[in-house]
Amino acid sequence: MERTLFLAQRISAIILGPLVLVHLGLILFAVRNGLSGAEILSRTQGSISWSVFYGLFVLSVTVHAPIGLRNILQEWSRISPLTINIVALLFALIFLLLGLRAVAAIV
Amino acid sequence: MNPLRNHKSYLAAIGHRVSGIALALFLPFHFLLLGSALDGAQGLDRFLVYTDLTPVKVAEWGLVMMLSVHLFFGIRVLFLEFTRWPGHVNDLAGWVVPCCIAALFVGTVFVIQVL
Amino acid sequence: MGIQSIKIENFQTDILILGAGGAGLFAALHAKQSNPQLDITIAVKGLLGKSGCTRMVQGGYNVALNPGDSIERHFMDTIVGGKWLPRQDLAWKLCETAIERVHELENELGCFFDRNPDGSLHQKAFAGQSFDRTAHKGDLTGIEIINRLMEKVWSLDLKKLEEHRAVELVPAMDGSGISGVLMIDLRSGQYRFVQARAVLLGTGAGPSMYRYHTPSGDKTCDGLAMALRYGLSLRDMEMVQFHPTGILAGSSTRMTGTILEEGLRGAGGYLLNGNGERFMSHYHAAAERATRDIVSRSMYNEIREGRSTPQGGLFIEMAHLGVENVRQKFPGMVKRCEDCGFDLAGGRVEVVPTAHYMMGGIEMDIDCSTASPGLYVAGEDAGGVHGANRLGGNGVANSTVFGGIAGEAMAAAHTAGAPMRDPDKNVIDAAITKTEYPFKQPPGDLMGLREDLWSNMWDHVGIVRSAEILKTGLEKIRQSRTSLMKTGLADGDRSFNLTWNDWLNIDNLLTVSEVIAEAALARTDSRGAHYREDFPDSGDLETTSFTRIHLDQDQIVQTMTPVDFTIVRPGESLIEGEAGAPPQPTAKQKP
Amino acid sequence: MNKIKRETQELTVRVWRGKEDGKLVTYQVMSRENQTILDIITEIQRFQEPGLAYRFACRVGVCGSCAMTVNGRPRWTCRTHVKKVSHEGVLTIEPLRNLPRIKDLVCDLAPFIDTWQRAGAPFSGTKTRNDAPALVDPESSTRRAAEAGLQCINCAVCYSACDVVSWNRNYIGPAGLNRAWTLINDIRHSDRKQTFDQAFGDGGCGSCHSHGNCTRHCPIELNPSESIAGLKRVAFKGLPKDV
Ligand SMILES: Cc1cc2nc3c(=O)[nH]c(=O)nc-3n(C[C@H](O)[C@H](O)[C@H](O)COP(=O)(O)OP(=O)(O)OC[C@H]3O[C@@H](n4cnc5c(N)ncnc54)[C@H](O)[C@@H]3O)c2cc1C
Ligand code: HEM
Ligand code: SF4
Ligand code: F3S
Ligand code: FES
Repeated sequence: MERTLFLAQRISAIILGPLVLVHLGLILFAVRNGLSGAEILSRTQGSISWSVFYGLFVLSVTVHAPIGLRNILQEWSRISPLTINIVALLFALIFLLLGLRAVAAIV
Repeated sequence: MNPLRNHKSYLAAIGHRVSGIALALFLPFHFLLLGSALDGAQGLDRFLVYTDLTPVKVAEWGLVMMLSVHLFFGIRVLFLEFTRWPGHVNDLAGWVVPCCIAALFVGTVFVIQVL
Repeated sequence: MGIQSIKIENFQTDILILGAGGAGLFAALHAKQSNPQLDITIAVKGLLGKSGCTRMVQGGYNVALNPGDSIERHFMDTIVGGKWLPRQDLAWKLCETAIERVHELENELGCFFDRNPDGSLHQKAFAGQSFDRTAHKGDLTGIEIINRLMEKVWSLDLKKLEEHRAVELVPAMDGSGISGVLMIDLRSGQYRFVQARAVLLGTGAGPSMYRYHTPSGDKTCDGLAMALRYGLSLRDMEMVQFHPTGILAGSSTRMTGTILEEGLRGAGGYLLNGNGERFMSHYHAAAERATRDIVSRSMYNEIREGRSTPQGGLFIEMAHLGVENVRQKFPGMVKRCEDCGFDLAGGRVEVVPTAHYMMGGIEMDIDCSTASPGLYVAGEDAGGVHGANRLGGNGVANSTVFGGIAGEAMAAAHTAGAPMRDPDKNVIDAAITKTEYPFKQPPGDLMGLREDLWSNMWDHVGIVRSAEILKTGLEKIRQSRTSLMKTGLADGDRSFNLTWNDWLNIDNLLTVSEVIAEAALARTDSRGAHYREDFPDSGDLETTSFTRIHLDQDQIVQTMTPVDFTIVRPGESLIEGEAGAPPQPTAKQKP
Repeated sequence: MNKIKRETQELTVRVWRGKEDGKLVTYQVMSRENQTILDIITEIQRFQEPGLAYRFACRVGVCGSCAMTVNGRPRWTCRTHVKKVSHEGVLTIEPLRNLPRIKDLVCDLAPFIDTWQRAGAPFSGTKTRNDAPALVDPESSTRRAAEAGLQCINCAVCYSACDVVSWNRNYIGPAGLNRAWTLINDIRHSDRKQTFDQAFGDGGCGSCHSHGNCTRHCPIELNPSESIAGLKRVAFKGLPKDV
């Protein structure tokens, strides 16, 4: 179990690496003239590549971040292991649902 | 400062962790905001107007910094764990400052772009 | 506190093992392997596996593994090195079982001994041996052996009494054997009596009564002193081995006395006197590479004749071998010296001979049993294996070989119905009265007392002896005893009370010091580690006798007992064509 | 000038006295040539505080009994020269972190020694005492990897230095995991898979965040941090092969 979680977190990190790099580049490029909804949407709407891109991002974060939070809670809080697992799962759910909703919204 | 904590590898781990927490807490809101585009660009713009406010700009900058810090430190961790060359642990302690510089660079570009 | 009001916790166990060095841990392991149902308790003054000297072993483990070597050869080296004093069946058992034990360490416990390029065990040369037979792990072999042993023993289901000091062996009420051991739980100060069907003494002796000594701080001859009080006899007690190169870093540091490895001299290091001159060649053709006893004696003489450093030692110098080379070849030793302010690679380090090992000890039989039913002994506590000299590499072999044998013997005794004996309560009461005694005396400087003993033993019962100085030594030991009886402790918190522990240490050290001096007085010849200026010859080998000492009504009784040459007689050898042995040294050992 | 004089003549030593709820007590100690921290403690016990509890055995850095916290860092005190650590003649000496305290400077090391078992020790071989030892190429990659992690003196310095140990009482910690790494590289060990599963189980190597304090403080210069990274690589690549 621990080993699976570890691997899942590292593999998702490896996937997130390039995604975040591109995303950062995009941010730096996009903020040049201030952000506008139209501009963002014009880029993403209808684009399969961007939907795959952000879809993958959401899925990876769903795996990656809750495992990390679980570690942190185990080390930095006195919450019981069971509660920690529930909290982590809740986070995963939030990332997944809100994330997929966001992807759906912008493509 | 506690001598056990006053060195690069340790500070990098803490930096990586704090940025990770910040990102994880911010991301749901980010997704919420983007989700508002379900009603089209106007939905998004309702929120995006705030990005002109200076405090919001500073916060945005903070997030970009967090993201790049976490990214670069994360890459370092992956190298630390999954690669190997003679003396690599020492070398990777040497990466900490370059990682910070890279993150600062991203932050600076962001500032320049926004201004 | 009256002794009536002192609470003792009692408990029972099948097998009680005292000490957790090579002997104690192997005994526990083998007893458990012989019979997993056994209830085994291991009680140790320090921490399990972290106390004692087995962990400190540097050079390695003698074992005849090479096809060119043989048990006979190892045996002959042991007998000749021991100047015909060893009990031959024990020495044979040592050489024979060492092979099985090293295989066990490698194959079953997972020790990593160094390898040759072809994958077989690397064996190095050690002084006084006719073959390169010392298996090792770098120059800190003991750490590897003990780490693997302790991790194995830790995984077994047995009771561990760490930081429990055995204070007295308690005989059965009816005198039929041993009933158990009284101890102090050092962490709480609580007395504990552990009743057992079989007890092993594996407390590792340790000549820590000399000003300069190598053994770990927890070793203070407790086992030997307890055995004496219990009525057993000790043999060969005059045989105290000195290692030539102990670090001399002043009296204010515990690092003083700890050793710099033999390999430094082997590699060509120079010993210099206080005037900076080499001197070993005046004493022996092999100069610095002569055996431990010869080098120690020569160094002692140099010091005695006033050619010492201001601190009273000599120098070792390595720089002529190349500073970088030395750094590379002896990194551990360079660092060790650096930690006490010396530059080994480029400068000079002050050294002095240091008391290292006690060849003598409790008389045992080939299955480690003693004269008292139920009581066993193994390791440095036991006597008879090494005679007048212990070969480097035979010490850890001795403790691991006989520890294992003792474990098996105790398990077998249990199977054969060894009884749980009722303790002699008087002995327990007397022991408690004695351990309580210091609390009733005014506090004083115990460490000062210990330092007096150190100096006395070094000056009078040390490397070079004579009837006259031995008598002075004995006199002073008795004076120290009188002073000890007037020196007490403040009765405060008994938990982890090191000062109390030390009082008991000094008590035992005094007892055994007296025995060493008496034995040295009795041996009117010079052999191996024992050198009498007034009797410099080795005497007739055919009529070799060993010293045997026991207590009768608190009085030391000494007898000389002839050695029974059961396997080989002086002048003979088991190795064809090499009558008398030792066979020729191998090329590597020649200077 | 004045300061140097003070440094060579007298040290102010603050020592932890008591159990969990103790306090620092200050002693003035004459400073001498060639003194280690252990010698300072001995001096205090001898002349000022006969009841002071501390632990040592070998006094030369092989038994790992004498570790304490000195000016905030865990160290082997028998080999730590005073000059190396005293700042302006002041020393603060406390018991190790992350372990139950017994009295004054003494901790119970049992929970630490237990971590070896939790990390998948002891060794189990297929050969017995009746067989010749296995032929092992000293230059093979596995042998060298294992070799690099041996000779640990189980001093608990790394265990005490690691923040993750103090945050997560379940964490096996650097020394135990370092042992697991040597076992996994030991081709004679028949349970390599089992050892690995344990080393990667609950509180296993996945919990290490590469703080590196273990490696920075290990007195004999082992590199547990690197060993743990090795274990993590195994999670990806499988058990190391012999090359
Ligand atoms: C620095 C050094 C280097 C050495 N190098 C070598 C070498 O290279 N080769 C070699 O063959 N030999 C060497 N020796 C000798 C060898 O270490 C010993 O002969 C051997 O290890 C003794 O083993 P043991 O089990 O009898 O005792 P030890 O390993 O000394 O163990 C004694 C145990 O008894 C415990 N104990 C003591 N008193 C009591 C008590 N009252 N109650 C309960 N427990 C007690 C101690 O705490 C300890 O656990 C060396 C010795 C030293 C000091
Ligand atoms: C934006 C999305 C991301 C979020 C929300 C996120 C969040 C987190 C969190 C909360 C942790 C736990 C930190 C800790 O245990 O100290 C973590 C750990 C980690 N992250 Fe991220 N992360 C993201 C992106 C990335 C990226 C892009 C990488 C690298 C390429 C990365 C690499 C890592 C690694 C390697 C760890 C493990 C650290 C450790 O256990 O020492 N992460 N992440
Ligand atoms: S790895 Fe180093 S610091 Fe940790 S216990 Fe072993 S020797 Fe001590
Ligand atoms: S200090 Fe601790 S976090 Fe890992 S690298 Fe060492 S075990
Ligand atoms: S006393 Fe043994 S390591 Fe310090």
